[in-house]
Amino acid sequence: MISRRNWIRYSGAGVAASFIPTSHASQGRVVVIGGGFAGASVARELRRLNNALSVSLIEANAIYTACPLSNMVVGGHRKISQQQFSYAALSADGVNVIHQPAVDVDPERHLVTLRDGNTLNYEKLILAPGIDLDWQALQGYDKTAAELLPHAWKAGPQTTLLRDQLRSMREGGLVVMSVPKSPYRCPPGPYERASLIAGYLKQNNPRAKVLILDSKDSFSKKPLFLSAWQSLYGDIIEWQGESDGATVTAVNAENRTVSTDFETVQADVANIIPPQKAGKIAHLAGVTDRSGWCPIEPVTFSSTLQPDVHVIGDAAIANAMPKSAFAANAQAKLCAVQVTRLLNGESPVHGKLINTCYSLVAPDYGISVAGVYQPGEKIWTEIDGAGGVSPADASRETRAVEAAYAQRWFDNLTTQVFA
Amino acid sequence: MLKARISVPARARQGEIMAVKTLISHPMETGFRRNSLGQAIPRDILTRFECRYNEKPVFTATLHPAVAANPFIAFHVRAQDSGKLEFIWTDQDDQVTRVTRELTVDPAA
Amino acid sequence: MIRTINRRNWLAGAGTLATLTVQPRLLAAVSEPVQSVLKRDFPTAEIQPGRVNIELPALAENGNSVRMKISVDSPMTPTDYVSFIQIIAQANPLPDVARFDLSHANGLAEVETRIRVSAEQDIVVVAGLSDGSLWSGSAHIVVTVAACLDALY
Amino acid sequence: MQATEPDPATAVSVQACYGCHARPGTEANGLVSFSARSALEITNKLKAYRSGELTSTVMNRISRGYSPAELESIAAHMAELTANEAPCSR
Repeated sequence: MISRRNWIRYSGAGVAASFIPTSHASQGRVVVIGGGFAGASVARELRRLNNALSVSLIEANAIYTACPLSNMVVGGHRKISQQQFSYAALSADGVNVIHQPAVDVDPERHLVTLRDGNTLNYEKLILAPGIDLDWQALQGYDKTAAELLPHAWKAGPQTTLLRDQLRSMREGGLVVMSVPKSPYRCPPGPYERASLIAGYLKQNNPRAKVLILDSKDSFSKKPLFLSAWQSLYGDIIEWQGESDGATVTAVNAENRTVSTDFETVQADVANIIPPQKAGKIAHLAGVTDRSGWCPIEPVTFSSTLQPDVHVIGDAAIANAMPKSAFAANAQAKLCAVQVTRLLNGESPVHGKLINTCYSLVAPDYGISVAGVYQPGEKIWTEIDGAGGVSPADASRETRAVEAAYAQRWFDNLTTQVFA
Repeated sequence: MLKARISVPARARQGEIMAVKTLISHPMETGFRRNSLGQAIPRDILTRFECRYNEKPVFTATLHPAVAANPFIAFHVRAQDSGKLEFIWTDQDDQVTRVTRELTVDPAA
Repeated sequence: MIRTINRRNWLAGAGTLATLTVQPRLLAAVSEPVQSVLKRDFPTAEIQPGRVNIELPALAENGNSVRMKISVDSPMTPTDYVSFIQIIAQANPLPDVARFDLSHANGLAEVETRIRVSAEQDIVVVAGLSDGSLWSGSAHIVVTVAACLDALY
Repeated sequence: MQATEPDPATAVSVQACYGCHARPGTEANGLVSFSARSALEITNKLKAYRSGELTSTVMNRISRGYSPAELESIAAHMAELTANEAPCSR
């Protein structure tokens, strides 16, 4: 087999290059948009499965900042640099990494347009754009407001902004967190964050409090979180749900107030996690539905709305599978197999997937949820009898083991994807 | 008496349209669920909500099991005269929960 | 376990509105549960599409509580106002959800509540005006119920 | 030794395992690696997790998502990949 990675040579920004192929002779041309856990994984897996494939990864940022464990940065236990990865290993594997945003997709002509105006032709397009924050969804919360009331729901400068606000908060201050309705990225993430913030406050600002204003009554691992909060943090964390009237309806960034249907709370630090939707390029590609997310055929992750486009990771509607880094990676591996097979004219595989998700209530106190999933006719379903959360009565040793597993899980996954 | 939360202005100008929000703690048990032993859990719901403004009904709601637990109902009322806003929930056994708020109405500007 | 049941057969497409005219020849256009509610509550009147605006999430991960806002185009004057707003969920075990009775004293024909949605479906809203005319709207919703959450019905 | 082609569904399942466990040939930075374990050892362990005879954190919950036959195929393929290392050499 001849390596066809040379059909596109792109050696950095500003290099003029024509991405229009001269003919359709080149078989197996895949373009991936988005270099997170889903996109970087699928690009690398495609090359691993068939190094004759031409694989381009379009990702605006040269450095990726991973979300899992970023709450440990907020809590002061990790540096943001420990969350950061380059795409050098992907390039070394023969993935054409293009650090530019994709600005348009033409599914009819199978063309992706980059910011510099060049276009890429594809046989299969894999979209892994992750989430966009919905700046229209919450009154008073836009990009400017986020500079004062960080969301920190995309790891990076927002993460360190929230950490720094906590560090400079007045003694005895109130941290208010706003949590949206599902679906959103990382279902247990807000509660892990509240835990690690409480841990920081307990050490450094013991009279301070965390108030969680939640738009729902149930959340991932709720009983485990509630009991751990009580035993580790006493009354530092107060959680209010939808039934308490805690749905946040508006914020005021200048005054740092957060309003629910029934009251307005004065915060010292406010962490606003707004409603979310699939990343913008998914909307431009026409693969989102009215929900703002991307419907897919479960077996192959192919879009139900556009041909030859697959959607994986947080942007996809994977039903029972949560929007987690583990799920994104698992979907990517499966999607790579399916795309490889489809390009070879083979039928797709009916495969099962796993999700495992750890939450750190403290650096040495971890809890987990796991699930095994299978594709049904229309949706991904969880296999009954499998999966579930850590036992409620587990020992502190088990919690410590799970905390250690969380860190090793992160190291393993980031090694596979980026190292 | 159930626990209720009301959001309504204490003061308004005559003619002003006031937002009213109500929330009451109630399971709204549908009657369709079964417990862990497989026995049907009997229906237990609020069936009616009413808002009276100086004794006059201005908003009523008929509720069925498909209203979510801890019913939340928001609506509007036009401010007319100072007086009393009453919020009345009635369950399927005619048990009543009543909450009252005083309202001061200033003349229109 | 996850459930999504497709029962959007009677209304094609999200946000679009079929005529809900309650006349024998048109009744076939709406699903049987909605038909029975309409026949029971509005045996003679004609229902026109329009005037009813619904805010409902297109996708809910927990059908136990879905926030819904309904507004009806109306001046809400003593002679021209909305007298009621009724919500029907055709795929629920009971299609009746709630009915709100209003008058010009409300000033604004807008109500918000939280409902239970047991499956993917079109939620239908019928509004009655002071002149006796009936108007309707609908909104499509997909529901997935995650296993860790409480049983819905 | 030449790796035999596993059935595709098994290959997919094994890749999912590598979400936590280090791939053969990579540094041991994942959880328990399968180096030097035979197919039988892995099968027995997975079945013991499935039955609850052996307890762990997430493995009891995950193994119950597969039939005993699926676990056998997964174990066989894992052992083979470990023995060969080449197919996953990064």
